[in-house]
Amino acid sequence: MTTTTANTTPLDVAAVRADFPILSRTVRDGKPLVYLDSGATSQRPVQVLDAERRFLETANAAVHRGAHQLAEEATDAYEDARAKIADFVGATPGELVFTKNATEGINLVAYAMGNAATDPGRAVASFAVGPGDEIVITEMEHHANLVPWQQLCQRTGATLRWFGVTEDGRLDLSNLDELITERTKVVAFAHQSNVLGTVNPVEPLVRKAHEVGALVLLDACQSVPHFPVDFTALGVDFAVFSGHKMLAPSGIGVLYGRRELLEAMPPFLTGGSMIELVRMEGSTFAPPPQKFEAGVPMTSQAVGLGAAVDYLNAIGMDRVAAHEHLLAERALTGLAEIPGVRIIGPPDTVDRGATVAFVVDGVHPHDAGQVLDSLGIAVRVGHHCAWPLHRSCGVPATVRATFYLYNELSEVDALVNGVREAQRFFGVA
Amino acid sequence: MTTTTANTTPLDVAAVRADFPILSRTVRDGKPLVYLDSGATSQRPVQVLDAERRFLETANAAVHRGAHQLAEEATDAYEDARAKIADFVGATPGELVFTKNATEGINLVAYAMGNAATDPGRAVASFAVGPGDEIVITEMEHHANLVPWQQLCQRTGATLRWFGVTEDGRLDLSNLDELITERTKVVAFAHQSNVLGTVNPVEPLVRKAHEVGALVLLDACQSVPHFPVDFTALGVDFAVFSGHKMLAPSGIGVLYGRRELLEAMPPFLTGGSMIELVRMEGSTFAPPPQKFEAGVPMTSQAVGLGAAVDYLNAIGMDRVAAHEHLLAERALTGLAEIPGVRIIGPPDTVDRGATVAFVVDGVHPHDAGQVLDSLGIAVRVGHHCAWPLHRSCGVPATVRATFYLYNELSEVDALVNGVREAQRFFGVA
Amino acid sequence: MTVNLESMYQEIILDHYKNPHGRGLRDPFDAESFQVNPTCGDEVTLRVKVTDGKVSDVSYEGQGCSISQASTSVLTDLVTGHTVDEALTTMDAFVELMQGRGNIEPDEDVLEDGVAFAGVAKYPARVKCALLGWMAFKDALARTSNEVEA
Amino acid sequence: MTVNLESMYQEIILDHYKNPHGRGLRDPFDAESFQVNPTCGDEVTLRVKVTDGKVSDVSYEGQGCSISQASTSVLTDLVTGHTVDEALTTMDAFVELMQGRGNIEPDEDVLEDGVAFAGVAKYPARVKCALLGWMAFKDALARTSNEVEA
Ligand SMILES: Cc1ncc(COP(=O)(O)O)c(C=O)c1O
Ligand SMILES: Cc1ncc(COP(=O)(O)O)c(C=O)c1O
Repeated sequence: MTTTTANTTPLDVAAVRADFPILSRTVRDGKPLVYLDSGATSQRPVQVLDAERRFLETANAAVHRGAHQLAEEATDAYEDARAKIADFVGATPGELVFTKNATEGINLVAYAMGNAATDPGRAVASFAVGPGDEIVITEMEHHANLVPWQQLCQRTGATLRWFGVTEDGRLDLSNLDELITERTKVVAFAHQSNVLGTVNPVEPLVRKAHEVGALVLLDACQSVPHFPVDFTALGVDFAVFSGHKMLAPSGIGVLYGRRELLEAMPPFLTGGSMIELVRMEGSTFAPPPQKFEAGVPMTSQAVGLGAAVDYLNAIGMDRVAAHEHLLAERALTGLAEIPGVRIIGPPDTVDRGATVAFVVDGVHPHDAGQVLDSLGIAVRVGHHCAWPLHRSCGVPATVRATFYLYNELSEVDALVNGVREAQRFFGVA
Repeated sequence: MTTTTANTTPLDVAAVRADFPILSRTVRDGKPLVYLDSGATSQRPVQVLDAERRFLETANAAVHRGAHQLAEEATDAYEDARAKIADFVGATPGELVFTKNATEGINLVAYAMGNAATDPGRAVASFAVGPGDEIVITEMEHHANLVPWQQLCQRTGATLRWFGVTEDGRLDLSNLDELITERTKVVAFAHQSNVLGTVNPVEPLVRKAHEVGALVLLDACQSVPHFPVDFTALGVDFAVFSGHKMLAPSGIGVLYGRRELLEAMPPFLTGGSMIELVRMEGSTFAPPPQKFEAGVPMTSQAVGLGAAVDYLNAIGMDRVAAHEHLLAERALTGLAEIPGVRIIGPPDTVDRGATVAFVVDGVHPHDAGQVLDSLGIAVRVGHHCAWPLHRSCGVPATVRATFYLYNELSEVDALVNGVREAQRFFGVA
Repeated sequence: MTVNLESMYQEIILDHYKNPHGRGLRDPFDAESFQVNPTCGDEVTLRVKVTDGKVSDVSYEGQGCSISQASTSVLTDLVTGHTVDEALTTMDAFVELMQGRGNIEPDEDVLEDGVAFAGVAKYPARVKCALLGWMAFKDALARTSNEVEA
Repeated sequence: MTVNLESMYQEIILDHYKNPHGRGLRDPFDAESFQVNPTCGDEVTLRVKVTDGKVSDVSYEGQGCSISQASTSVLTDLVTGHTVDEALTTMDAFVELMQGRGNIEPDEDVLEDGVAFAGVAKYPARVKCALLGWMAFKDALARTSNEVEA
């Protein structure tokens, strides 16, 4: 994401910050909050909070189940949100399934593929997974895009394979033709790493996967919130992202699937609202997306995610990306100047987001994080649900700062100063 | 639920109603809203809306993942809510898993049992399901407690069996010893039917199931919101309910499981926060409840559910039940007086909640519902996700009115008058 | 009784509901379709007979609300005796009307009694009722032509 | 530097972190335990030798933050040379302190250098760090007695 600010007016960060009530609170004995953990979860603007509350105070009802006026209004609000969100990622509403988070979306695909083996319906052959079949992921995946595939392999006898990571934190595609073969059923990978910040090249992976008839699942958790993404243009088969990382409520995520795949894929969670006909002896199912939305859904949360999309659209995703680019640049430069600090991930801003992980010689990440916390700076420490990646980078844990549209350049400086403070406190500088 | 008002002061309905902003809105050209669809989803008091908003404006962060102050506060709020909710249903916090709704909870158990067959861990024999094994449900189940078991049987080769329903809307337990046998792995049934209102006898089913070594899953969606329920005292192995039916946000449900069962049961959804150790080659998992909560959870929604429990506790579940008893009595009496109206379910209030389904001779439920809607009365029409039950009752659909603590006796009268109006409109009275 | 109730339940609809046209399943037929509304359980079984490119008979049986029953009755009037192309054009016009949320002005020349359903289009939950018979007709017609082609 | 930082990182803790006591895995031993903190990946391998009902040696190896390393160092001081029962009593006191959210007054006679961790108890996310070595000790000790019993 090498978007430049050349042809857009820069983001008015002060105006943005005023929309986020939590950013004006203090922590640890009166320190202003410096929130650099949006990669874990973002904060919510009043526009999103108000949209959800307005819905709950005026139109709340069970959607797709009632015929009274509230039920109509609730259903409209829910489906309008779906249409808006679909548009945001270059998809049509029928290609968007609401899940509780991205993790459920990936599990949905993995389980549905496992279910294809016993499905009496018209499951397409490409779904059924068994011994001899292979699932290909990468070593930089979040556990959410790793463990479900391990489990699918365990249940079905398929084999898990993976791309490695280069020294400078890029995907090592040198063995592309060895890894993606006629045996490959799915290629699943992160659009942007939640640790390295690396933005992975989608095109060569999609091309190769489709060449051998494999499906591609894109983990877009760290891309959709941060730069313009169009799933149709990218040509992926499935994609997932979470609302809570893009200013929206927790408890809602999205699975995108190409329409014909969602049509053919067997269901995952079953129950109310996803059926066509139910008899004690057996049931048939509704068309997608309903087929994959069992039970009373996350109604107000969908409305909130719709409002978050409105908010981001009003600012413009190009502008968000450009602002984050500046923040990443400042952080990479500032941290690189500190002796004993090592960036885990690409050192420059080429194809890279504003996620900056690092280690400090002689100061354990937990301890560095504690010093930063005492200064009011919220970062995340640990393996960030990417344990194998940390092992491959030769570190048990890292400190990770993640930036979003509401972060200021001065907050980057606070981080850099805080790291120096941690070195002083632990006597390594 | 034959609680009487003898030793409790009656509910102050007017005071309760003042807490629910949506109840003061009007529908269909200025008619006051008469909301009789709480069985589908309930409305939310300001106390719940405010608790969620307060959390989001002050303490929002990813729980169980961060070490900074916000993460601490968010984790505390999330776990305090779990403890409060556990207490509300006679359980300990470690026995409570947060899901997105009750439907996910039932699917979780059904899938985990299916997974037990290939789990390399210490899955207890009672979980693994295969050919020759039987799952026993009832004909009055909501699709959520029916389709997941059909699907489990389809995946594993097990057989689904079910209890029938008597003419007066009770569970027909006459063939208890034939249905629950040494082959039975699970007995799953609704505590209170979402159509008939019948409260089913838990004790004989638990006793018989445990005699043969089967597990019991209680669908408590329509009981926990309406009367005091203690899962430990009931002796069930698993139970589920949904937040949105008990004044809490949508997007959150609860699975209760006896501690040793949750310990032994293989995971379902996998990903971040539910792991112990992750390597590319394989993973191990955290103890329950974390083992079953993959990904960033429904944090603010859990806080909202905790606030809903506070709200219900402050009023007292005995009082809620007593109030609903009065409403049910008035509705059953009022409707029984109308010629051509037939109650589907027990005609009296013995072991019966305030869920009243009925048909009107000569007026299709959809049309009756439309007339009621035009009068501002929101009821549900259709099969209410219990299609087999409707078939067994010989009706394609019913009109269903469901009452909650915020409903007034005058609203019951409005319903009764509305039904007469529908008869007039369609020329059958 | 309220204004909006009358806007939905036009006299024409109630008439068709009470005295449905062409009801009952008849032989001969070229194709049959069974459709169900999963939210309420309403169902219809509908048969189509095509002779020389014309819809020569539509017969049906089913259970459902006034809207679904009346709209199927209107359907038989609108398509019987017309060419398959004309019937499809009428169907498109009816579907468009129903999905128009009450913002579409129906053409009485094309839809005849069908214009009475304009008020139903304002009630999204009832649109499926009004379309149930039409979906069965569409499906049955598709099966006819499949058989012709085969 | 801030007040609350000093309340967590007492001098005693930093001393143990920089100069850990009893570090390194030694033979002979009766049981070994490997423990990991799943949120940060910190790990410890700890061995226990019991002789005549007394904890005669505790040796360990691991990687982790100052809190986890220092508390394991303090552990070896507190339990080595004591009877198994005394060691378990000390462990219980330490665990209680750590889970007390900063509301428990530690008994210096029992916990000695361990009282320095009172400040850590106010940081729930760090409590697991402070308990990592102790969980390994508890687990190893349980394995010892299993072996004795077996
Ligand atoms: C008895 C019963 N079981 C299960 C459910 C499913 O609940 P949810 O849709 O919240 O998962 C419901 C409500 O819809 C219900 O009434
Ligand atoms: C790259 C990536 N994938 C998947 C996830 C999982 O998202 P969630 O926990 O919302 O399901 C995350 C965030 O935690 C992530 O950063």
